Amino acid sequence: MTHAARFHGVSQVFGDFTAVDNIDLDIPDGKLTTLLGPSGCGKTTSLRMLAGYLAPTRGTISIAGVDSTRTPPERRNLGMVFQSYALFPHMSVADNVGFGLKMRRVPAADRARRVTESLELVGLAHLSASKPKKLSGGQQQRVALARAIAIRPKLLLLDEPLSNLDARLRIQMRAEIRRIQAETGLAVVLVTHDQDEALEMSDEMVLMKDGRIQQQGTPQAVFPAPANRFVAEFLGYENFLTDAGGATTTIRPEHLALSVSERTPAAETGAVLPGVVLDVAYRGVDVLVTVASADVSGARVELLADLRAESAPDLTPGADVWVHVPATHLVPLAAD
Amino acid sequence: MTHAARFHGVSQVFGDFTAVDNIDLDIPDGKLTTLLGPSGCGKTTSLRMLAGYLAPTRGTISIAGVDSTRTPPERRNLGMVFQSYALFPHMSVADNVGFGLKMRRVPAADRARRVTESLELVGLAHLSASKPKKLSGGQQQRVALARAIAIRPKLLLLDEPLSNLDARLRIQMRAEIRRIQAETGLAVVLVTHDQDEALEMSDEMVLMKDGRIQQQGTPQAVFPAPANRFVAEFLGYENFLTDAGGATTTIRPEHLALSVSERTPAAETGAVLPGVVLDVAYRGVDVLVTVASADVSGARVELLADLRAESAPDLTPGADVWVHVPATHLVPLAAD
Amino acid sequence: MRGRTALLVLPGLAILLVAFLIPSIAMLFSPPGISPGEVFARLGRMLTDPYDQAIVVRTLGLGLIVTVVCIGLGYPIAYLLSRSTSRWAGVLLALAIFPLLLSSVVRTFGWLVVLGSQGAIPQLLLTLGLVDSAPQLLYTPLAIVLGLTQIFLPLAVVASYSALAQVDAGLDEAARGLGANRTRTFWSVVVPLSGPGVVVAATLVFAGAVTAYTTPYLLGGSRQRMLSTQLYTYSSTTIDWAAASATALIMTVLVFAVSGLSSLAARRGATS
Amino acid sequence: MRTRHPIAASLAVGGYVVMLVPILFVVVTAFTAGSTLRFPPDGFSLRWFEAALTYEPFTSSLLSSLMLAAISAVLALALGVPVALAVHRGALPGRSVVEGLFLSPLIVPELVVGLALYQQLMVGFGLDNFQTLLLGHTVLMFPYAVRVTGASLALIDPAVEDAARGLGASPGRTFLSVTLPLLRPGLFSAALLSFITSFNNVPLSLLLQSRDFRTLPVVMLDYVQQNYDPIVAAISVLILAGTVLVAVIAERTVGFARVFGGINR
Amino acid sequence: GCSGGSDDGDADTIVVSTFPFGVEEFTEAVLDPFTEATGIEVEIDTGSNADRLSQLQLEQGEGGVDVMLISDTYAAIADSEGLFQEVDPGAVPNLEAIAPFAVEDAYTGPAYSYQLNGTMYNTDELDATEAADWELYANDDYAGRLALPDIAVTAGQLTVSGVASTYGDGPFDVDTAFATMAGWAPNVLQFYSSTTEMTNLLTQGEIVAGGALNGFATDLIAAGEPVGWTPPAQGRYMATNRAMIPTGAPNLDGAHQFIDYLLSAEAQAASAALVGDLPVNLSVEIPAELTAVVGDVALDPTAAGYETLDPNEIVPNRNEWVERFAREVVGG
Ligand SMILES: Nc1ncnc2c1ncn2[C@@H]1O[C@H](COP(=O)(O)OP(=O)(O)OP(=O)(O)O)[C@@H](O)[C@H]1O
Ligand SMILES: Nc1ncnc2c1ncn2[C@@H]1O[C@H](COP(=O)(O)OP(=O)(O)OP(=O)(O)O)[C@@H](O)[C@H]1O
Ligand SMILES: [Mg+2]
Ligand SMILES: [Mg+2]
Repeated sequence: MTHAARFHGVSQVFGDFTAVDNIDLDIPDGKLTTLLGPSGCGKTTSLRMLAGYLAPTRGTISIAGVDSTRTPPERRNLGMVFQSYALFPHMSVADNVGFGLKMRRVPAADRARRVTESLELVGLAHLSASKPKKLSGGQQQRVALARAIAIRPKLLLLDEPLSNLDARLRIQMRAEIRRIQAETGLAVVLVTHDQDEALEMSDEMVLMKDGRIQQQGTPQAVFPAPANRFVAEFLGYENFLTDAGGATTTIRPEHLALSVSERTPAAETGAVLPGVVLDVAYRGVDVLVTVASADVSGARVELLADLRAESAPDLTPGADVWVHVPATHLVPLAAD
Repeated sequence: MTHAARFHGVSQVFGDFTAVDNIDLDIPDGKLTTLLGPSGCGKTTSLRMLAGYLAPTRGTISIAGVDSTRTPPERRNLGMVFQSYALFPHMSVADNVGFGLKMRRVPAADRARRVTESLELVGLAHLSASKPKKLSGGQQQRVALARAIAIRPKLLLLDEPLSNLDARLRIQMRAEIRRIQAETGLAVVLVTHDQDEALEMSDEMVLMKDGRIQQQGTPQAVFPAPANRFVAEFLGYENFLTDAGGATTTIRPEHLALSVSERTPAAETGAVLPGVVLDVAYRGVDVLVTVASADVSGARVELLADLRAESAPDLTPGADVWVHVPATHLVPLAAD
Repeated sequence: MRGRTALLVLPGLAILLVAFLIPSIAMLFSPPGISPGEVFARLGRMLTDPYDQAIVVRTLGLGLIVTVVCIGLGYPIAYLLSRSTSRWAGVLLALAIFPLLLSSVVRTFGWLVVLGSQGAIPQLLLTLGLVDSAPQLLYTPLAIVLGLTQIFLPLAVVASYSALAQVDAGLDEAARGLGANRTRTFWSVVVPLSGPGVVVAATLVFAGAVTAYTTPYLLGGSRQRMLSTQLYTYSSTTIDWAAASATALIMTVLVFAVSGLSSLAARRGATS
Repeated sequence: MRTRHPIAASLAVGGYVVMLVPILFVVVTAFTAGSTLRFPPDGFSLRWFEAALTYEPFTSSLLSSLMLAAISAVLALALGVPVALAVHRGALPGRSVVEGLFLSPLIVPELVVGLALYQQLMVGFGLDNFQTLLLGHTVLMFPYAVRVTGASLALIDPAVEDAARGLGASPGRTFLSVTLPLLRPGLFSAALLSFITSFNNVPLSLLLQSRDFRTLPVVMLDYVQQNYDPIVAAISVLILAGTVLVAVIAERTVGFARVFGGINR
Repeated sequence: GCSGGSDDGDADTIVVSTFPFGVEEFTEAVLDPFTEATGIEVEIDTGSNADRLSQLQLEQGEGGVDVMLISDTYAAIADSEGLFQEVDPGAVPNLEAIAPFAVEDAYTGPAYSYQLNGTMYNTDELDATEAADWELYANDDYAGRLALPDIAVTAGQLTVSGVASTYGDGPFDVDTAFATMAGWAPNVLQFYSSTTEMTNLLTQGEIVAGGALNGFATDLIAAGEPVGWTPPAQGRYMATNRAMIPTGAPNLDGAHQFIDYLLSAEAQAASAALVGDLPVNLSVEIPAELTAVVGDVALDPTAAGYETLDPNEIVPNRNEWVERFAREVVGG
């Protein structure tokens, strides 16, 4: 596997605070890698080092196999969408998008065509003459995306590029990013806080916490098998149970089933735990039910079940229920 | 029902562009109202008029029953989280959060306590001495939230306040906002692009498009009965079918079922349409299947089914399937 | 990259050294035919002479007053202009710049017509019955303050404006939304953010006011001596280079001290 | 202009009164038919304007002054803005010392500087008057070029510069295409202040005149030493009128406030 | 004092350094006819007395100037520093033709013109007799409506000496002069250091009278302003403008030729007519515009009681007197 970029033992220390702590990270070529992690875990800092805005305190970064730790940003041929957009306030939308092309001395006619293309892609061709100040938040974000995409970089760094877009537009933009990536074979690093986005788009996921990498792999590998409790929690595993051997296992809310009698639905291999309903939250097509229960070790646990609305039993807080925990979906966890 | 705020025939025209077009809107007191709509539909503009930053081109805005169209922002006692945060770069995080309290002449000791409380609420008490420039995107957003909450306003305006937070933190913050609201009985207007957020948090939802209100009501009322195709699409109704009478109906992807033979699963009242699988997308616990089919009027349609991964039939693109469309979940739509 | 940014200073620094610093320092400490010792001896005498001390105090006092007045009037002008969306803003800005173009000698005549005992203000006061006889305004400290204000106010406006224009109006809004009225927003957000620009403006005005010669002389008259008028006497009348250098040294130290203190205060204010 | 800042507005009005009222009197006196500068003027005539325009020392020195001011303003900015950049963007050691040094031309009395430059550059290095004047004026403008632009630069979000670099712009291109346009208010102010400082300068220029190259303010000063007649008011009014004309053209073509305006416009 | 472009040592060119005003008239009256008469081109260099003296000091008498026309005080200061050379009487025959006061030994170069100290006054408010009396300045009726020259300007020293000789023992009894003038100071609106400032105060009606040299009254009186000029009743002193040759003058011969021409009846008459300079060549006819101001005095100023001041008394004491004047007369 070739690598679009590689971090070797990279750290970033601000004063006495270590924002990125000795990470080794491979960004595969021609793939989309997502960087996930809680707020402040060092995602943006990592991207900024990769883009060359921040020199690593320690370690080296190579791009396309060449040590680029000291290469200035403009010679890295990267596209970047900043979390804060960083649009040029004095230029029109079109000029913002065309800027990178101009720097690459793309002839004016070509440039105009590619600017229009990029703006059409984000649905903003009609605003090409506006100044960024006059755009809505989501429009600005899309201009930032168009600007990064327009230059067709070898490596595209996207720092929460869709956070201010509504669901439909997000889905559309994701598809566009995927399409561009597939067509041009570039590598993309995407920072997102949206699991769905990560699962749907990633070829590779990287989970970070406190400046360290917790787990890396394909969504298909990571999602069903979180490496530790942090990753599990982050990916939406809400339920943590101690098994008979004292090890922690986890299970997603969607995989719990509830029944008012122990028998129904047909018991699968696994535990059936008695509990009391604490809360029922309506969420459109599904229902979230919080149940107070005790796991096989006898410890009190709060379990969250996510049920399809139409098949959920009619529950109210205080009702007694049985929680079905299918063994097939139970994931054993390593200690944190 | 008392109203925290009311728009009467309000428009906002920028040059020759009408960003908000003659809206009448009631913000109920003590409730959480969400404003939803595509990027650029006028959500931020509406909030800015409500907060007093922008005088309506036409119409009046009353707050707590008093015409406040000309009241300056500082006399409206509103808290606002700006989409761009607008943190004061020259003040520490604590001073940012304490600013509104200082303006209200809250004594220093009280102020310090409330600042700490608000920062703890957003999980940033440890950064109280930092300057905003040094914070990550999500941290900045949380400071903006803490700053708006700290003043305990009568009306809290939140413009995408959680867009840069990861799922866990978002859930936590939503709960906090709900808790504060319940405790203090304030009214909240929340702009969000996240349907889950809207459904889970809203007492009242307002859907906007092109500066006009499309539908307003409780999530329980709006979600199952979108008023028109725009609302339906926006709420994730992906499938639109023309019924025998020529009217358009819609159904959510979660409500479609697929089977390889027409019989299974047990046919409900409703249509069963033959189709060909176009795409299968893995999404963790569920699977999205796109099917090319034809509705009862004979028109070609693309249908999207969202199936629980464990109960989904094993499908590959090109396979023939039957799409089950349960009549109970079919929603008739008014013309746009 | 660090090394390279430092290189940017070099061309400017070279010119500064050759065409200003070295010649000026040489001239200050050892003017033609005079040894540094004589300059310092003269400096010592000046600093201990009550007459000269009074001149230093007057210069410092008037300089500070003019600075406060110029910033006090100029900053609001710059603020209003930077926040205005009116088409008139451009015109008003231009109007604030014109006065800079008028030779100070000619301006002084304008003040003579305004402040002289036959002039507009005293006659207006007489007509209104507010005074019994025309008050003496010309050749007073007030005249110097007015004259210097007129000269340096445009500078204060222009220098403040350039900083204010860069302060994001969105932050004003945020402050208003948090309950700060316009005044408090101004003081707690606009002023601190444009602070460095204001310090620059104040420094420029103070330095200008302390070193200005024509206006204090023509409006202040022979009785309101300032360091600059003394310097002029020494360099153009008595050709007394030791005294001229000593006076110039005092002026230089005064301005450096005040500007240094103000930027220190501003930095302290910004970081607290 | 409607305003909601009554205090600021009153102060501003006061400021404009102080700036403009004395000038109005001067302007009026320039139209006198009499032969002394007096208010109220003795009758109305344009004779002093004619006299000003035909008095050769004024016209030739006006051109000299304009040229000197323009060239030295450009030089000062060309040399000073990089310094501001290094001070605010680079990791310059001794930052405040450098800032102080570049402020000093404003602080050392110009009479002394003029004499020093005469001694060192003209007598010492044998430069001619124009070269010495040019260097002297350039140095005199450094405080504006460095400090005024610096105060503006400090408020520009460095993220947009990062963005430009990321899009392939070298530091130089970034500066030209992003920083410089955003710096416009500061540059414009600095250029204006520089130009005017040079254009009005007397003390520094006094000793550096030559028979071939004289600046207008010095010529005017020489003139009024002998003869304080309305001709000096007339030439002042002409200069003002010229400025108004330039301002109107700027307003009509690009918009004065736009050229000068910052991020909020 | 500019060396750039001047053709040092060229026998057909001289550099004349002169006052910055009235240059056109001076060129027409003296320079052009001189060139015509001798074939020597004249380049001129202008500046105030002090500026040109400073330049001369910095250049140590070099700098390419052949003839410097400068006021007597500054000429004397430069003389005291040896920056001028003795004008050769053999090369300037016209020295014989000029008034004795113009060729005093105290200077290395001759006077070519002179200025009379007196009082300029508003003829609507005062008559000549009142204006000529030093007691005018002690008259409280005119409190705040009088001006006197600062000792820094030419008229200032002449006034101090006039007061000194009137109230004390001779022109250099500055103690008496300063004490007397300090008594007048409350009535004095301004001790001016630019005569046009004083004339402005006068025409604007701010003052009724002020001490001034005759030259500044000429244009005002010619223009019909209600302004007069009168010599003081007592203590009449005059200042001279002198033609000096710097030690480093490149074209000594040309310099002498120029000075000789400057003192000729022809040049003296032309500069009286065109520039308004009072001629030291007393045979020259005085134009009406000048006699309108100074009357008969210009026919023979010495006879009218005008004296020059001895530079050897002034130069060593000047700095001290200037300081004392500021402190004792003007006040702080
Ligand atoms: N000052 C302005 N001048 C001109 N047009 C403007 C201005 N401000 C906003 N608009 C336009 O008005 C429309 C509504 O903007 P608004 O910011 O209200 O959108 P929004 O609903 O908040 O969108 P988003 O979800 O992207 O933030 C947009 O099309 C925007 O381009
Ligand atoms: N210039 C700086 N000085 C000091 N600390 C900094 C600086 N920049 C970032 N940090 C800190 O480093 C940590 C990592 O920041 P970073 O911006 O990389 O977070 P992030 O993962 O992008 O978070 P988010 O999802 O909230 O944007 C944060 O705790 C932040 O406060
Ligand atoms: Mg980030
Ligand atoms: Mg918005």
